[in-house]
Amino acid sequence: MSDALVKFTGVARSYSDWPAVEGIDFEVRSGEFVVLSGPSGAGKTTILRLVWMGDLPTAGRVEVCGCSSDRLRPGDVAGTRRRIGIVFQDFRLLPDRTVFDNVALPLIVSGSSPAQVRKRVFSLLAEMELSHRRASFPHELSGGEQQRVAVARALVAHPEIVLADEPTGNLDPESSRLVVDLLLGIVRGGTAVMMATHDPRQVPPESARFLFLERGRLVNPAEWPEAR
Amino acid sequence: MSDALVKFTGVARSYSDWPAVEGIDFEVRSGEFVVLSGPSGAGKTTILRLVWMGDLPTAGRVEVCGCSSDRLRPGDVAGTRRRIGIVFQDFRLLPDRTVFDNVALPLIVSGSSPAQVRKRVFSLLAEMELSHRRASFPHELSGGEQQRVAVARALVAHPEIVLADEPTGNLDPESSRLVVDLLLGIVRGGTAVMMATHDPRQVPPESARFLFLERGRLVNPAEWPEAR
Amino acid sequence: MNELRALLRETLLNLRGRNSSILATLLMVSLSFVVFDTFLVITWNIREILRSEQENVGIEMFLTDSLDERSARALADVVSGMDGVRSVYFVSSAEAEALFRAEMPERSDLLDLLGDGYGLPASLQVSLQPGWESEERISTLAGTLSRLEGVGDVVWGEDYLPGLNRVVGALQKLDIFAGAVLVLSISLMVANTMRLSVSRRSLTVEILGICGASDWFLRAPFLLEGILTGFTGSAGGLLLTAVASALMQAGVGHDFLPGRWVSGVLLLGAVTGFIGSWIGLRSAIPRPRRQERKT
Amino acid sequence: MNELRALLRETLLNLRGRNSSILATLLMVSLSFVVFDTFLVITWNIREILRSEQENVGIEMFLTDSLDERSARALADVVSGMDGVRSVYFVSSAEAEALFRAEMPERSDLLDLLGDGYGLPASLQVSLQPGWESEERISTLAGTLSRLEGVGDVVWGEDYLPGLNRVVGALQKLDIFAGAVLVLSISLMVANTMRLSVSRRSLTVEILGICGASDWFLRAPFLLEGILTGFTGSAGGLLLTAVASALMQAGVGHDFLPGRWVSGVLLLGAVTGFIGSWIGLRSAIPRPRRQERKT
Ligand SMILES: Nc1ncnc2c1ncn2[C@@H]1O[C@H](COP(=O)(O)OP(=O)(O)OP(=O)(O)O)[C@@H](O)[C@H]1O
Ligand SMILES: Nc1ncnc2c1ncn2[C@@H]1O[C@H](COP(=O)(O)OP(=O)(O)OP(=O)(O)O)[C@@H](O)[C@H]1O
Ligand SMILES: [Mg+2]
Ligand SMILES: [Mg+2]
Repeated sequence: MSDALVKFTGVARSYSDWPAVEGIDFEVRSGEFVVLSGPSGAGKTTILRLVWMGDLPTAGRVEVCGCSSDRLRPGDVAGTRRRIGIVFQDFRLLPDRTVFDNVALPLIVSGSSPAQVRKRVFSLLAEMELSHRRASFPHELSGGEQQRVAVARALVAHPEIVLADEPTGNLDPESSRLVVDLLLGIVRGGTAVMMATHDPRQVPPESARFLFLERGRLVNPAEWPEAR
Repeated sequence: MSDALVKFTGVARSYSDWPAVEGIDFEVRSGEFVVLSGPSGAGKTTILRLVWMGDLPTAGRVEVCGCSSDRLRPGDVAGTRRRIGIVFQDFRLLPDRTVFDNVALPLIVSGSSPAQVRKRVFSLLAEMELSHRRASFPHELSGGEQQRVAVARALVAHPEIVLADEPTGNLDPESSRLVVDLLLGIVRGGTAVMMATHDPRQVPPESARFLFLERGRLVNPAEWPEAR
Repeated sequence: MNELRALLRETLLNLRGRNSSILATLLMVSLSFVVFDTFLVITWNIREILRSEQENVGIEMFLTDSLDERSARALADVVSGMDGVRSVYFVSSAEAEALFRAEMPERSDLLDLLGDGYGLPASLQVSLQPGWESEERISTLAGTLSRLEGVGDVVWGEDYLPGLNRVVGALQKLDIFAGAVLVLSISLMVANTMRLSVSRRSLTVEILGICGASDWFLRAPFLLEGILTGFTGSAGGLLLTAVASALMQAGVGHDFLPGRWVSGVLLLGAVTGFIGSWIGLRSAIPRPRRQERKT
Repeated sequence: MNELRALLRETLLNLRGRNSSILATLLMVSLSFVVFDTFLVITWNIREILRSEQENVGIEMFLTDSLDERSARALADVVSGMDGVRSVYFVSSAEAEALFRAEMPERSDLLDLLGDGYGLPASLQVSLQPGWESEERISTLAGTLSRLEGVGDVVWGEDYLPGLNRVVGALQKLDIFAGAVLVLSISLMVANTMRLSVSRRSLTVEILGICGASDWFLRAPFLLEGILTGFTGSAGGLLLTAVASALMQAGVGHDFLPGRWVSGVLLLGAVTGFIGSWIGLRSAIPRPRRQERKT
């Protein structure tokens, strides 16, 4: 097995015989910032879902943190997800828990002590400029605030890989920069980041590797009409 | 009563004594394109929610289509909403209905015949490039496809006002242009549009009126740092 | 017209794809009603038994030997004209002996010991009009009868009637109490089942409201579903109970419920279903408020 | 340690803010159990009555006048040594007369007519060992007894015992049937109530899974809640039934359930709650699949 954190080998995922993605091969290593870009419906979310094992490939093999989609044992999925932080396009916050509790979920699930949880969550909320909202419920937040909570939840457990699906879709330019800077910071700390976005210009080209998707296939950046 | 479709007079909306918006005065007339802009948490969604009567002001008066927040009679809210089309930041599609059924909702609710419904929905889905997805369920769609379904649902019943909250937040630049062009088209047809966005550059400045929000107050565009 | 069709379509759409949860709800309601129906069947049969038991309550007037059959029959006519008396039946000495042998065969040697010379006394069997079973009224009547010419002992079950009346009274109280508990719990069960299944679909209600659906359009499909569920559930319960009742018939002879009661149970089903969805909708339909929402 | 604390916290968080729906669920489960418990109380009391009734089944051996008391008592000793005989009680002629007067006061004039010369026959009252109530065994025994020296008629309730046995058999069958129906419906009700309330929170399960919660962490809070709900509900039902039973006591004397049955009911509650949440979770816990999900 290679030392890649994520490795796709000839991966395809079809829905009712219609392939959402097809023939995907790539690797992600620690400390890499991979930007997945492409038009709406190209398959960005599908690829991220395959990484966090929300889905299994219909062909090929997905390996994540040493765990392969070919032979999953019970507990593998949960174990892998603890090493991944995920920001969803639709946030997926628990509507009946406060911001604090939502952000603390990954820590609680992996058995951290209450003191550890408090310390880590408070410092991260401060960093995300969400401290004053820590006792609010998701429906009391603006779209952008919800998105920042989702980002905080993804980062809280010091994951080895962070998956972010349009993490800036609901943010004004200033907040977007805040989130991208945060992701760049954790990449420098050795964490791998895969970010799906329809606007690759948000990420400085020198600090990331860009993958372009079109109709479920990876395309050469040169063929990508809007590529810089 | 003026001939404005929407009229805010000294409107404020507080949550636990903390004002989400305050001192809001503005009008929207038929055929106007109003762009609400401002940083995350500024109050854009709150203002739109006041327009569709998802909320009532804690001070001041909101008048929409001749119905005032001061004296609501039973049925007023439903009646007003039938004259409004809404795109939500989080889509709010019915998870257990197909794309076709979701788009048809406003027509069905107001008692259109099945033939009318079919004709209108098919033509709109074609326009939005969603025809091939009409039998899918929302969870089978990509984020951008869901957003386009939400836009189609807002437009289907020929509303007098369309409210759109970040209608391009999950779209690639090309699809975004498609949606904005669609909104511009219906504005030319005499419909009023209020669109909340953190990126006012998406709308050509000559075809819209811009309102800038900061911390719940309307500010002079000159004071708005990112204003063009 | 379009609205009505749309409403029916909504109702169907609400039901579609939830087969297992609809079946679960129906099963639940049906089983609740099986319990209720079983209770009704038992109540109905006990009532019938008690009614016939009370009809048997009567007074036995033993006649002295001095009275011949003719005067005995004349006396019967007098007694049958009295207040509270439904009918009077004359039992001659010979008939009394036959009856005794039939009723208590193991004691019939007693009569043999007596020999032919001694007969059992003749008697008048007095049955009473409904409502005259109370201890007080019977004992007054018995007193009057015992003072008549030619009448010996007057016996009226003073040793078992008070007990029977107490049992009947207690059973009636128990019945009313148990019935009330059951109606209440059935209603609550149906209501809660509907409430849970409405609240699962609060998103649908919210989104329809956003699309401009009137209050009526929001409520009707759920109320209709509630009524249908309650009605179908109670019908299912009746069916199950009827089958069980038929199977039991061989072991314990009994009657099934009369038609009027059956209709009542069906109505109860529909009404509790309606109430249940109404209560469920109360919490599911959002309204704009001036205060923030508590979730 | 942290995990356990986290689990308990999850369970509490699941319960928090849902007071009304928790109360509704508990009420539902309690009321289901009230019905079940009432059935058990009735069953228990009918059983007790039937048991004492069957214990009364016995054989009455009338003795001929030729047998004096001494030989009668010797005969009693012989009989009491026989298979299936529990005890033998000698009733002298005088005692028989006193018993007759006490049992049938309205017929006591018969004895007066007989005069002092004729006495009722003496008898041996034979009571049987448990299990000897069957018609076949009794009639065999009665035949043997009637062939003994100095024995006249042998009477063993041949006219009512078959009836009693048939009623006992039918009641037992009814009881088992009704009990099975009730256990089934209680289980289904509790299971469905839990299922509905788990499926309302499938979002929580999904999101916890995404955050890396183990299967065990996902299930445990719901299973714990199910067990607690079932247990509390059955305890509440027992309490309500006990109160109703105490109130009824004056009208219809009866016993409440014995301790063993009470523990059984509590266990049944916990088990059905557990099964219910288990079934509910089955549909609520998402797994990655190679085929698309059907919603
Ligand atoms: N469960 C599913 N069933 C059927 N089709 C699906 C399913 N999930 C995704 N698809 C289809 O696969 C394609 C890729 O979807 P995906 O969500 O990966 O796109 P995306 O690149 O994330 O787009 P966007 O930028 O709009 O979010 C889409 O056409 C979508 O409709
Ligand atoms: N129900 C509520 N309870 C408490 N606070 C609320 C509620 N709804 C909104 N707020 C607060 O009001 C402020 C304005 O929210 P709003 O959703 O209008 O912002 P927005 O301009 O739409 O931001 P975004 O671009 O991030 O969507 C936010 O700080 C938000 O937290
Ligand atoms: Mg996507
Ligand atoms: Mg907003």
